Amino acid sequence: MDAPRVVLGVIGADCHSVGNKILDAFFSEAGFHVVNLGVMVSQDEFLDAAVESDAGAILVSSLYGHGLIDCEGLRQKAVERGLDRILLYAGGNLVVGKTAFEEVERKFKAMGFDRVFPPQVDLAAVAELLRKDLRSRKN
Amino acid sequence: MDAPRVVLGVIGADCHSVGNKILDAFFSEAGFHVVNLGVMVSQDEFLDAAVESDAGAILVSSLYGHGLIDCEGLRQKAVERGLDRILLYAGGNLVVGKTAFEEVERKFKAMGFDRVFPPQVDLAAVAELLRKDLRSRKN
Amino acid sequence: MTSNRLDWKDFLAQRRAVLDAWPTGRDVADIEDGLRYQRTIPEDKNFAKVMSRAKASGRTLIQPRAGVALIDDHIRLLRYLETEGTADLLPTTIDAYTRQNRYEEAARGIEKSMTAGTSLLNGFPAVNHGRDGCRKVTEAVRKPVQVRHGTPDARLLAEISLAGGFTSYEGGGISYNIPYAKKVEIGECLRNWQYVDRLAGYYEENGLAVNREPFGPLTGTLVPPFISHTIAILEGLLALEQGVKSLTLGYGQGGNVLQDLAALASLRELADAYFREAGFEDYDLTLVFHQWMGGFPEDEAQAFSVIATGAFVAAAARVEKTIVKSPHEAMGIPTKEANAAGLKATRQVLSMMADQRICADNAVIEREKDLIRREVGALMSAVRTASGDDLVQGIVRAFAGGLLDVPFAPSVFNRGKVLPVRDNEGYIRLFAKGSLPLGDDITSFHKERLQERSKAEGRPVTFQMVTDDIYAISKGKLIGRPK
Amino acid sequence: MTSNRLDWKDFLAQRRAVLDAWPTGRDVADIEDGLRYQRTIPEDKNFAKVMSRAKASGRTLIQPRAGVALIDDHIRLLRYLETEGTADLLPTTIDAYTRQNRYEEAARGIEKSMTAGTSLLNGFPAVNHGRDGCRKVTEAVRKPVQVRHGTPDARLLAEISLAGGFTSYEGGGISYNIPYAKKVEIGECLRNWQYVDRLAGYYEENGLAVNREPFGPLTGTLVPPFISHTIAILEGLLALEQGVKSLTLGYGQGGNVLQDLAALASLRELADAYFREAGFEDYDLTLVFHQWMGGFPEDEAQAFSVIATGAFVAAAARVEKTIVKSPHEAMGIPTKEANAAGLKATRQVLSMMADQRICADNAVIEREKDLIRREVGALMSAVRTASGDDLVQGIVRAFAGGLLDVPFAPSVFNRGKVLPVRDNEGYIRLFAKGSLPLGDDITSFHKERLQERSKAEGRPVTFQMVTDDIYAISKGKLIGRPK
Ligand code: B12
Ligand code: B12
Repeated sequence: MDAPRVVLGVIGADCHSVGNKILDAFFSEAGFHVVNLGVMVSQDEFLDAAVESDAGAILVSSLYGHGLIDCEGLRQKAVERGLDRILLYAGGNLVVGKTAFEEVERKFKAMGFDRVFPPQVDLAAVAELLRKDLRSRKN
Repeated sequence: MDAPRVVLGVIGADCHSVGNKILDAFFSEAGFHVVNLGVMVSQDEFLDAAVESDAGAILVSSLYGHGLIDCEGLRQKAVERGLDRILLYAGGNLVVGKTAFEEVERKFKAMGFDRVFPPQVDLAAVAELLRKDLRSRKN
Repeated sequence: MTSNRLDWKDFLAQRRAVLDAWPTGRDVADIEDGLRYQRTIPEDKNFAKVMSRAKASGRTLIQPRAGVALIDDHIRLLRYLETEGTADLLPTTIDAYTRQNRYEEAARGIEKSMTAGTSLLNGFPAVNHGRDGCRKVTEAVRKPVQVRHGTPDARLLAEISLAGGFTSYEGGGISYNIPYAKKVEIGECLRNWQYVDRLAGYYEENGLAVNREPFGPLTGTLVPPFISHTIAILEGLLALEQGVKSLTLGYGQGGNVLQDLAALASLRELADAYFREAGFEDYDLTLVFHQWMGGFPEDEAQAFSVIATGAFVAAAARVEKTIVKSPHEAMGIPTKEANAAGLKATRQVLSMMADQRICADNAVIEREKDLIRREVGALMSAVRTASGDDLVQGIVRAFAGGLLDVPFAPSVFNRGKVLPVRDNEGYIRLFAKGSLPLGDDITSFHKERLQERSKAEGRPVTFQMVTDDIYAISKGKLIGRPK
Repeated sequence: MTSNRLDWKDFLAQRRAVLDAWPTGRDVADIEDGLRYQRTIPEDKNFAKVMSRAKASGRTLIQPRAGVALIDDHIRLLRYLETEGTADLLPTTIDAYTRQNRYEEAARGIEKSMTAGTSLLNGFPAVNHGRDGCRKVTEAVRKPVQVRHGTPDARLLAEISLAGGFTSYEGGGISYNIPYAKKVEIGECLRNWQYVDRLAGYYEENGLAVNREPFGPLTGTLVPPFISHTIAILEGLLALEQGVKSLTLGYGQGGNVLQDLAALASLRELADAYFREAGFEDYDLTLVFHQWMGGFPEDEAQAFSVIATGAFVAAAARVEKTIVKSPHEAMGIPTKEANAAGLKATRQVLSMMADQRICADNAVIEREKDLIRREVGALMSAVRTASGDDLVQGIVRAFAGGLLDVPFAPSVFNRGKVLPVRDNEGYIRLFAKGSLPLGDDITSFHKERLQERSKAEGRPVTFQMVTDDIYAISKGKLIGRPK
């Protein structure tokens, strides 16, 4: 069986590259095929890569605070590009300022993200969820 | 003119002696005649000393948290002892736990204290008030 | 040197009167019951064993202060501190009425706390709650629990709490009198503490390790290391005489890092030297470092930094235990959250510094260690001369003559003529030495250092400078400079 | 050595295009207007002067990071930080769109922030607010204000903010590219920064002191001192070439106290040596120490302790300035209260340590200083060889060849082959040296130290160990040990 394919990147004008390198190493190690776009990735670049690689999920990072502005409309664009069933995950310091995570989660789910994660998330648990979500999308 | 007389002490089973020594030195320096009873002073000892020395004010310290229990009834007892016009000041860490000072003040004023002070009070300002209060009591 | 061990028959005779002082004393009448109960306590809940292990592994354990009026609340508090706060060792801080053996007032405090729905006592009234109340507490938690108090006559509290499953008992006949009481006669107090130590020694004789910890910081306010060291060593000797084996000596942060490091290193060395000289060999010595015991800044961010500097010294000195303050210190007894915050802040520094070796081979530390050694030597030999063959009498005479003198203490049996002040680098020195039997070499060193500061500040050394230093840390400085 | 100074005519020609990039550029078209305005700024609001005074008096100044979308909110924030937070120096942190010259997006951010009633930008969009917006800010406060950003092409921002009354400007052609950008060509970026430095130099020529501060910490993540030092010195040389006089070089806390102290001492010594060797004499060098720039613990009590350890090093090293983190660091841009808390915590440690001399004459510090000196020497001479007589070209070639390489950086022009990891005492060492031109003596020292850790932990040095170290401080440790 092929390794499940995911696209990874840090959205917008965000340069935080450390977490991105760790996520790449972690998900690769965990058996995913990771297409890592690095930092400063536009919505279009995410979607292009997802189309090209036939990925099942896009893992969006945003650390620098502009997550709300940068992620707005990504779900709609994905649908327009025919990526109806693609999973959208978001993680990092998604909004400006220390904010209750529930509120952040609500906002990002309202924008069409399937799952939202705080910076301290346990990556093993994420890999678990991702595998599960990918399987159920397949059916 | 004679130096105004005040009784000073730490009430109850309270052993905190450092502030007491400083208060003694400060008010003496500031021109008061201080009758310092030290630590672990009972209500009766305070009143006895006030009667004996014909003091205009009693400065009660409580640091250790039992201030509410220890100070209850002091005003009534003072009245019983004929000290109708004596000033009662309280200062220190008057209750158990970090508490809004307004609340502490309210409680101690309800018990008949004339003025109530937090630990960080500026002593020069207190001396000022004390002098003023003593003068107005005289009339 | 064990000649002064309290005679067992006398102990038992005294015991009857002790247990009669309050109804809960009856529950511990059978002394064997306490032993039987302690035998059921697993090793990793035994304070002495856990301290010993920390020593072997070079770890610094963290312990908060905490105690509230009611049993269930107290258990909730301790559980929170061991889980959320990651405390290695737990306390049970006793309320101030119990410390004065005022059990009726403690009873009233319990009642009032029940109706108020919050603790109106500043600690846990263990005597009133009795043996079974204590067992409920010590059984409810996973970590070893120590009684922390400040009780001049702590015999009944010791009986009840040891039978109640506590495995460590703080205090001593000097350190729980001079800073904590006003009119308690020193000889009487020391004899009451011989009882406590004898009780702990009895547990030891029966194979049950009980940790004993004299209270190092005394008044917590600019106490020069040699004064608290001398008292710690004397209390250590008194405890060893009664059969105590697990001994933790303490020192409170002074604020100058090098002086603190010198103090901790010399405390360990000097205690060992004096104990061995007195013929003791079979004991287990560990150290506790108290984060700054004087007035704290009101601002919580600043308080966190005072806590962190203390943790830093604890880490650098590799003490076995540090007692942790909270960001609420200046304001009142901490909430459980504030208490846990102090623990977590301390843990962070300790962990970050755990593998680092800073300030090793420092010439200034050696200079200060040598000074402390000579200062302690002077006081110890004066006490020895005053003692003849009875250390208790010697201590009584030493206080009466001002050969021992604790700054700012409330006791009328303490001369109170010694005044400390910081020098120009923040070392705690003597401004007034009272009658302390220090040689000229020592006093002139202190004087020189103070002249340096006096010159730098352009003012003479006076009580105002002492006052300024007392306030300094609470106002964000180490040294109380003018302006 | 001033041969590479940007020709003034070329500068002016370039200037027109720079100012055309956004409408607010027009307001600063008259370069003399900026000079006139800066002449009205009093000495104690001039960043360069205040840094210089700190150096003379041995004080460590404190500065936060802060910036929000709207002018009035930003002023309120800065005022709060200088009063409640007692900041000595103020920042204006620029938002991330402006940093990428995306002024339209910044404009949208301003609008959205206005309707949201809260800042949706992560900084102050100074270009959009223009010269007069900047003057409103710098006039509203009592302390000197610096622009802090991370902008590869920072020419327009420099023009507007210097004319707007800012007296210090952070950044450099390497330090604001490699960690902050992905596809910005190094030579182009360096030339744009020559423009910025030339502008600052022009102010200096006209008697107006402008402080310049290359960004020391780079990616803030386990950067070995010699890598950031080499880059700081190169950026210093480039700035001096353009006429900059007031230069503040930076270094980010690594976490091992002795390594950090060695790094700070050697940064000052090495920079001076290289600058003098290059023929510069008339400059004013000061140091800035950044509190831990990597991932912070989420828990605020733990965060306070990370802040305090940083403050401790700043105090011990007697740097002129320390940049302060807040207890919110791990979570998001701090509220003004959290930001002030970080400042107050830092102030407390600095004040308590101000008169203490710890870690003086430490042999380990000397060992590390010597190591850093040799490491920086190796890199500098490789860059020099690559340079011929054009340092810009040398730096471009050095990055292309991996002679310079910043760990974890996002830039595609950075090789990214260097991997740092901590040794068994927490010193940051090299696990993979990539193509860094280090001699065998140096690399074998690194290797030995890592073997020690590998042995202690019973596992090989791998990327997992690096990852563990990246997480370590945020999880309460210095070293990411297994289990
Ligand atoms: C040093 C100290 C001790 C020393 C005292 C030594 C001694 N004999 O003096 C030791 C270690 C022995 C000790 C013991 C205890 N302490 Co204590 N101690 C402190 C500490 C750290 C500093 C006190 C001090 O000396 N400050 C310096 C002096 C100059 O300031 P001050 O005492 O506040 O006095 C000034 C002001 O309050 C004001 N003031 C005081 N009275 C008055 C009156 C008037 C009229 C006016 C105008 C002003 C005024 O002016 C004074 C001079 O500036 C404080 C916390 C803190 N402040 O940081 C806790 C603190 C007071 N202690 C506390 C407690 C609970 C205890 C204990 C019960 C033990 C325990 N559970 O931890 C025992 C008390 C036993 C007993 N019987 O009293 C609590 C009180 C809690 C509360 N109120 O909620 C505090 C606040 C610590 C805490 N946060 O838990 N303590
Ligand atoms: C190091 C750092 C920098 C370095 C980055 C170097 C580099 N190129 O990587 C430098 C100094 C250059 C920098 C710059 C800036 N930074 Co910065 N930075 C940090 C810091 C301290 C650590 C980040 C880090 O590397 N952490 C370690 C890695 C391993 O963790 P991580 O990045 O969080 O990633 C993990 C998780 O978030 C999660 N995750 C991330 N994405 C995703 C996605 C999915 C799907 C999942 C499941 C999980 C997941 O898994 C990752 C791996 O464990 C953080 C604060 C902190 N965390 O303590 C601030 C922080 C992220 N930075 C911040 C800001 C604002 C900036 C700046 C705008 C400058 C400023 N105003 O201060 C600029 C950004 C410019 C730009 N164009 O982006 C803010 C963001 C604020 C907010 N969201 O409210 C933070 C939170 C600091 C703060 N409290 O103000 N920064």
